[in-house]
Amino acid sequence: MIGIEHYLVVSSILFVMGMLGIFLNRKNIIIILMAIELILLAVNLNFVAFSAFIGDMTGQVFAMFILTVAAGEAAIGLAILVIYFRQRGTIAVDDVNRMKG
Amino acid sequence: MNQLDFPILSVMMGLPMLAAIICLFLNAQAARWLALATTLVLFVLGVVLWANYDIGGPQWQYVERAELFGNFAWALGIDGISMMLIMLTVFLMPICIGASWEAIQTRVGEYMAAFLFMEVLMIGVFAAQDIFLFYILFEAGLIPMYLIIGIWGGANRIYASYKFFLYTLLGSVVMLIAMLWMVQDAGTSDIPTLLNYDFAPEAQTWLWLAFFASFAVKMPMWPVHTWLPDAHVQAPTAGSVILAGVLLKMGGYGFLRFSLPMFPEASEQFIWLIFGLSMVAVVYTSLVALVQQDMKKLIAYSSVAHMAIVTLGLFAFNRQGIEGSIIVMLSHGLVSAALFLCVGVIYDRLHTREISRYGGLAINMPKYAILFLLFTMASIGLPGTSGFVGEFLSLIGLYKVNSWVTLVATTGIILGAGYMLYLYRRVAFGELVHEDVKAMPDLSAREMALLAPIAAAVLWMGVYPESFMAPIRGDVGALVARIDRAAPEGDAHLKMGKAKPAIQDEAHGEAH
Amino acid sequence: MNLASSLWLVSPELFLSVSSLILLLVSAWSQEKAARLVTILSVAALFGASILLMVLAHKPEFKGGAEAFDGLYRMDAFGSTAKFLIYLAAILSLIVAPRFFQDGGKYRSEYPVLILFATIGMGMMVSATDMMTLYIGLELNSLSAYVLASFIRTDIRSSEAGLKYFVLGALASGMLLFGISLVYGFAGSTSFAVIGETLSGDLSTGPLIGLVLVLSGLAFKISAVPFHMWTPDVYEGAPTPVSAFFASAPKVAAVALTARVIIDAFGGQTSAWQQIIVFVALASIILGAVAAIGQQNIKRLLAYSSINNVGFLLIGLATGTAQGISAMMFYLAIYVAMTLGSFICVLEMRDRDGKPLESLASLAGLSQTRPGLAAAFAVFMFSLAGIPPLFGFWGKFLVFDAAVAAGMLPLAVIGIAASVIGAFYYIKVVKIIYFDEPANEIVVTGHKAENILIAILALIVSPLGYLAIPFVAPITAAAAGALF
Amino acid sequence: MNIILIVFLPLLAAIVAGFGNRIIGNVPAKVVTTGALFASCALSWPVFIGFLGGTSSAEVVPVLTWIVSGDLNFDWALRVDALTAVMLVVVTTVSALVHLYSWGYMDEDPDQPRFFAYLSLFTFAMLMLVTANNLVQMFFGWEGVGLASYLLIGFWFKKPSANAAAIKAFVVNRVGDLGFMLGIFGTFLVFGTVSIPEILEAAPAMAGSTITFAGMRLDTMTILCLLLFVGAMGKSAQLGLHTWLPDAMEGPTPVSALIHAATMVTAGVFMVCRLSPMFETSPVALTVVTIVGASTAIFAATVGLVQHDIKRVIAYSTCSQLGYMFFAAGVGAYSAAMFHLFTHAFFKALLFLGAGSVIHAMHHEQDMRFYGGLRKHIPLTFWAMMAGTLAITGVGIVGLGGFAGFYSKDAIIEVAFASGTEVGQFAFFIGVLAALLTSFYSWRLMFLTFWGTPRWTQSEHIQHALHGHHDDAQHDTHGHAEAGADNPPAQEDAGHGTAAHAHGAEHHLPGTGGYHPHESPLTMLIPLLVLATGAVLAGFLFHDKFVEAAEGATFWAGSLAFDEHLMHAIHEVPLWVKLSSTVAMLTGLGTAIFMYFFGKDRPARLAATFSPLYQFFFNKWYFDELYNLIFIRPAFWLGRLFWKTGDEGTIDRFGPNGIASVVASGSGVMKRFQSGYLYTYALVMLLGLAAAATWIIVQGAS
Amino acid sequence: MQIFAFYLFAAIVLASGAFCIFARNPVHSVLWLILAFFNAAGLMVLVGAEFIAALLVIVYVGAVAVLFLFVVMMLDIDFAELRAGFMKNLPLGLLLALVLVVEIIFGVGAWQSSGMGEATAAVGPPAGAPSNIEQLGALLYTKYVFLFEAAGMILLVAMVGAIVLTHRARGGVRRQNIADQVARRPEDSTRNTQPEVGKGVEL
Repeated sequence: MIGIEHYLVVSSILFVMGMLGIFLNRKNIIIILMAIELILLAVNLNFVAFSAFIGDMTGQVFAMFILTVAAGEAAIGLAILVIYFRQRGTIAVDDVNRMKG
Repeated sequence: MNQLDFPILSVMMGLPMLAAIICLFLNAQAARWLALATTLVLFVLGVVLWANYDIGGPQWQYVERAELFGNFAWALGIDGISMMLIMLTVFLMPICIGASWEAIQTRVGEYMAAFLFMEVLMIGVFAAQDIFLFYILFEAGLIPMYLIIGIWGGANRIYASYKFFLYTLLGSVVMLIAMLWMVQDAGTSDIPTLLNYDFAPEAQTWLWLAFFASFAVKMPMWPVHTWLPDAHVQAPTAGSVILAGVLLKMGGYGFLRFSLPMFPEASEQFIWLIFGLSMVAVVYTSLVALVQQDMKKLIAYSSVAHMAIVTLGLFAFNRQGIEGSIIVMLSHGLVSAALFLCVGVIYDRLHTREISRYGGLAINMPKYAILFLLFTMASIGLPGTSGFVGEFLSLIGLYKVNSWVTLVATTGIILGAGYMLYLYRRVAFGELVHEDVKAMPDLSAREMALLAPIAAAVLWMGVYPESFMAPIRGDVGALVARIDRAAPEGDAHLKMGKAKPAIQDEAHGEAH
Repeated sequence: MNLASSLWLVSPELFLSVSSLILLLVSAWSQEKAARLVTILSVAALFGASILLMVLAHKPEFKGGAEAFDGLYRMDAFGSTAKFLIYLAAILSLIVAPRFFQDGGKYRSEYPVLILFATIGMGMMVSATDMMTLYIGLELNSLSAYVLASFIRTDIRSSEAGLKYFVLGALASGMLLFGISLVYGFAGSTSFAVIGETLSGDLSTGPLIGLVLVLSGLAFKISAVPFHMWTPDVYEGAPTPVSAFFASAPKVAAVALTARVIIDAFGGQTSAWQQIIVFVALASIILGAVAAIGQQNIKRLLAYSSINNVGFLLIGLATGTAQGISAMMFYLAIYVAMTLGSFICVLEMRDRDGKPLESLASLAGLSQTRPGLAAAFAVFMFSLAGIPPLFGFWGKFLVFDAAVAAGMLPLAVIGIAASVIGAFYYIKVVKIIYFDEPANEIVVTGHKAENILIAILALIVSPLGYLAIPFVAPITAAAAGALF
Repeated sequence: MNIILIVFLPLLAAIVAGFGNRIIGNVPAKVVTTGALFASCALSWPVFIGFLGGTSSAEVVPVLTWIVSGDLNFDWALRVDALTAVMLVVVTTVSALVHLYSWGYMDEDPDQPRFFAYLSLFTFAMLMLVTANNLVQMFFGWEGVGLASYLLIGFWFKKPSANAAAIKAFVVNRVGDLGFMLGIFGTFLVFGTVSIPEILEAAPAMAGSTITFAGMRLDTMTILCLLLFVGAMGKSAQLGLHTWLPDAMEGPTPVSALIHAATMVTAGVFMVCRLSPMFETSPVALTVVTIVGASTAIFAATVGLVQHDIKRVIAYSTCSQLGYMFFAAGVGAYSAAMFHLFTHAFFKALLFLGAGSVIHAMHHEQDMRFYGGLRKHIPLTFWAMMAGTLAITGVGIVGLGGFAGFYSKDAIIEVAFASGTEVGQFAFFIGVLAALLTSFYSWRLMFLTFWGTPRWTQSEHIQHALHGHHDDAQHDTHGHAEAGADNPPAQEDAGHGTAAHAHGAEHHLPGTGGYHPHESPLTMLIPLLVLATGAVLAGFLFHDKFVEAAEGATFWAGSLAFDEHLMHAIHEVPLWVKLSSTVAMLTGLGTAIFMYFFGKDRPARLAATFSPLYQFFFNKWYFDELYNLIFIRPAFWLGRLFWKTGDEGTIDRFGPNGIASVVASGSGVMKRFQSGYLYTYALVMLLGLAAAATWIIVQGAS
Repeated sequence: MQIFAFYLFAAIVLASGAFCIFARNPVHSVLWLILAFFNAAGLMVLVGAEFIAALLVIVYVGAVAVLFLFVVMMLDIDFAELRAGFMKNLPLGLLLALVLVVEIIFGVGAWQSSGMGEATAAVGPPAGAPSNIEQLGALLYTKYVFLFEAAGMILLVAMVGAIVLTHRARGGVRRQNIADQVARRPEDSTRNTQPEVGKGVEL
């Protein structure tokens, strides 16, 4: 029998991996967006697992909302990325530093 | 309500506030006249205040109280000490306006507004009976002074204004925390009530330190005095006058009103600190004053030394010391103000404060030389001038507590004579070597009108200080009674000898 | 709790939703031409929502607060107060917007609609009593905000601001969600009340880590250190009215939301979050103050100023007492006035070509070229610095009073001492305005609406503001009371 | 109330003359002040005579409340008793005469009203001092005379040396005042009052008590008396605090006569006498007084031996005489001290005014090396000076009588012997030795000035006068007299050599350079005459009243501690003691004659032989150099150190500026952290998260 | 069986997640992401959340991932230029991540002991209970209806936002205006000219 800890460990690792993806990545902002999706996936996994192990549907409802929001987020993120690319001609993470200090 | 049946203190705060706002919208000349008129009216009101003050009457007079919100009240009221300081304020304000009459040519309306606003705050600080009201007014003074130094100040005004603002702000913010704690502990923000509230001794320590941080900077005490020379040097003449004349007194007033009566035990506990710093201040700043090349800086440093006498007297815990300190505050308010005016007079003519640029002024400016001499002597503490009365009383009070400290503090009278006379010599004596100095005219009627009243007050206070001491007597008495339980034992330990002086005693005495 | 009463309780949000949908249609129909009209209608809608809010708040049956949708949503004095502030802030950022965008010909009617959407989201945030409502509200607000930040799509800085805001915001909401999931897992519910009941006493590390994650996510929203990094960049890059909006409304929402989460859901875990909040508060105060010193861009400076002020707000929150929350709410109200005033002043900074100026240097000598604006700016700066007698002092006074009352003396002392560092850069602005020689870069544009707004806000934060205390204090007290 | 008039008339006059200055003009100012002084004087003498005749008794006239602070309260009040009366006549008489004298002496000065105002102001302050009924009023007078002295020394304020001297006088006096003030403080602490009569009454009871002062356990009365005595030392220029007095000669000569000879400098003596019952309670203090007095007497005399400047010689002489007064007081003979004070006032004022007359005649040349042979040119001055010299050297015959100094000085010397203590013996010997030296330098002065051949040509002042550089505005001694003082010893009495060289000059009287000194105007001569009378007669007339055991006790009537036994013991001293001072005087005279009449190079040779000693004396025992080295230069050095290294280098650097730069660099660090890169931002967020999580786990674990 | 499936899915999820992040080519990353989603859906099925799993596949793989792919292709990034270097504080980052992982795992490891675990012994829907999708639906349209609508609003915002940001009116685009076309009269579009001889027609 797989205990919930297993799920939680998987989602934890996935979560942290998503974070790593955000701040280790220097190549491409799209990768960062994907990393965000990974984080959300980890969260969903968590919710579903908890929901199942507790026997409470709230978690799954929450996961559904997260999915919805994630979709919206992806749309907006990509839209911003597109206009940024139009202005700047690049989406390399290293180049996104017009403003600093 | 009070003996006048109208809220005179509120009027004294409201009037200049109103005038300040109007000034903002007036042209230069109108602003000058309005400011002068307002300050004169306030002076008259101050005289009314004094004339109707019931010496020996209730401790708090002219009390007004309007509950605002929470434990916050528009509570005003004065005792004798406050009244004398208010008098000092309203006395100096017209002089400040007069001193700026010609020296200030830019943004006159704003300038006058800033000064009038200052006046509101100063009167308020001395009249506030609500501890938070006090704090607000105490702190608010930073804004106009910051602007006065920064806009109308000298070459290095930016640095000076920053230093002034941040130094004093840093000093006083912690006091706010202490006040909050006190009010929570005592359940009231009413100063007269707090004056008689006994805080736990352990708490007193911290509260005292918090208040000390604020007042020590404001005084200023060594080593947190370094803002003062800069601020003074850069401020316009009237700014220096009000800074030295009144603002520094807020520190002393704070010690008097808060630190001592509210935390007697802690005050006793920290006597060593006060004494130590003050002793250093007397010697240190006097020596520094000796080598200054800039007149205002010299007077600024001398202020530090004088203020050290104030703290010493206050923490003597006895009547002479405290009354003396109050008189020193009043006297220094007059004398240093006058000295700054004296500097201003010649600064207006030559636009430099460099001492070496002057010399021989006694030749072409005899009236100026006389008045300057009078104020120099008053600063030195010549008997017959106000400076002496205060210094003498503070030190005599201090001696009851500690002779060592008195010994060191009294060296201040030597050093004070040294640097002030050295200044006077370089400015007024000697030959007229500079052509431009030769061309300087003597005091104008306006300048005479500024300096003469101060001179009169200085002599009055020196010859018949009773006028100034009578109103404060009862309040000092109350204070002394309050702090008596913590009063330190003197270090004299007088022990009566045998009826006939024994030979051993003499030998003993000689051995030392 | 039937559906009708629930709907009645969420009527401000409903009203705004319907309005925004209609306005969206209007704007879609009429392209750019109706932008002004849409703006005015949006303002009207927000006014309408405010009135609904007041009506609700004064309905006797909802006096003590009422729950809607099975405890997902709660209408109470706390939420209403926060919402009222949010609406006000939104109204102001709407009023000043058209001129800003129009000068560049970039104003579009989606702007007011997005503001409305964001406002709905914020309304949900402050009324949320369930993690799910919280999340939906937050995201509704955030998504609108991302778009708003990059609203001038032809401006590289605007799009960069949007990008940064988005990426970091998504990361933060990831943290928040993960935290919520942990809390849910350990409490078995997403309702604050249930969480509060379940998670009491000694906790295992799981929910505590969940708590930390939730707090981190919220800290991002209120731009508290160390989750503040986006703030300067976004405030600088975003269009100025948007920056003004970001600095005011969402901050109110997020702070209020945080307060509710902390008190309602984690009220039993004071020891766990208190020290974190204390640390975050102090770090925000100090960092906000120190980092602002070297700034040359006024919007960036105001961003750091907002970080700094958030620190003070959090002091009120850290106490965890009704007094602290009440102080925090009051501070928020004053803060909104101060910060909006400052931003509108920045909006007034135009050069001869009508291009917005943002550098501190261009403020030089403003007091001689535009004395009124200069005075207002100085008032805002001194007020932000918390110098009495300006009203900004009162906010600080209240939070420190609360901190002292809660026995958090070291916090109070360090916090207030650090405020002096903050004063440094505020008075530096005043110095530039008053002491420096005029740069004559800023020309008189004399936009009546802006001038009136500046005047009103300046009067509010001037000492006259104290007159409002007797009216505002009971409201904030009631608001805080609603949480306990 | 006469006393009020006596005291306040001069003040009034000073105000009128001072503030009226240019408005009322020279003559009215002079008339007002001089008139006021003569009026005061005229009112004072009856008071004195009243006490002499025993018809008056002590009284206190209150004027105004001054300070009331708890148990410390005192008024402005004027006390008149025998002691005061003595001082009153001394002060008003000398002052009135000096005022008159100044008409002539200051005739050419453009700033006369100011001068007269200062003089009157001084007189007022001095009168306040002597009439003080409490220590604080005495201190008021004390400082008031200090102020007047400062103003008068610096009267020619364009002269740097005068300014320096003025400041020096004030500051050195302040050192003394420090002691005085501490003394007052201590007195108040011990007795709870500053009223002099109350203190004196309570003092005996305090004898033997102990007190802690500055961490030391001391006999109460000793420390109080010593502190007060420090004040007296400052004012009376006693050894250690004497350095200002010679420099004070920068002031106009009438000032020197009035302030620095007759009145102000004796304030210290007056104070000791006034407080004599207090001093009586402390043998240690008295011993100190005696030793200091005796040391000063001998020290000043040695320095006086070798000075060139005529006023400086007299100044050191004053110093020395003050020493006499102190050791008289120290051995308990306060009346003798007062007596000497009284006679000294006459003859020393006379000497100064005479010297002033000489200076006036010699066109403001003060260096005796450029005098000589003046006897015939200014005979009246000469005779007046002669009277003064005879008085100061104490010429007289034991048992028959003599000049004023003979009575007073001999009384002191004898009483010192008679006191029977070891210190008394010491003082006695010193006194005799000093008398010898006094005689020598006084006669040296006379011989150099009035005898011999003129040596005027070398004087710049004379040259000025001759060549028309007649600078009316400023009668300053342009530096060269100063420079002369610093010259090597070989030039000692260089005038002799000059005289020898000028021997061949035939067209004028040798050495005169054609300059004709003229006798001073009448306004100057009348005071000389009056004072000469005093110098001749004062001793004889008042000796009995002042110092005779029985009469003295009646006269003083308790206003000072009068030890009848001691005063009686004077008559018991052996004859050799009585003669010793006369012998000393004659020896001094003989030596002076030997040195300055025969063998003109003797002084120079002597100086060369004892070069180190001569140098030592000539440079005033190097006191100025020493003080410069240990006080003044360190003060400036420390001031600069504190300012630059302390205030700017430490407090500001590590305080405000330090904090500012720390904050600024912190700002820089934060700006660098705010790199603009997304990954940095994310990293910081993650760091925060990790830190919080770690903290909470650690906290949960503990 | 279940255990095997779990480990398989878990391993693939983690591995594809890692590849997604570390792949040099963004297109590959998207593909790895899709794989991760599939396997995550698998994990969800294992605990009985079929509807969510399906949704994941539909929404993510069907829409989001494709959107990603679309943008990646559209932006036409020069992959060669993309720097592949990791930041210099990689060790710090990894350490941090490790710490965080350990902490979170440490935290969630306490779940069993927290009392929550005993509430349900068995995973998955009890027999006879309504299906997963039914339960969800029941909740969604009753208790969570408000949030459901709000979620719709979020999607609307996303849509509006995407349009506002990326939509641009291109110059030179001809639009059909029916009203204009209908209202067109011959006289508007034709004109009669009388060219002079030899001048011809201007074209």
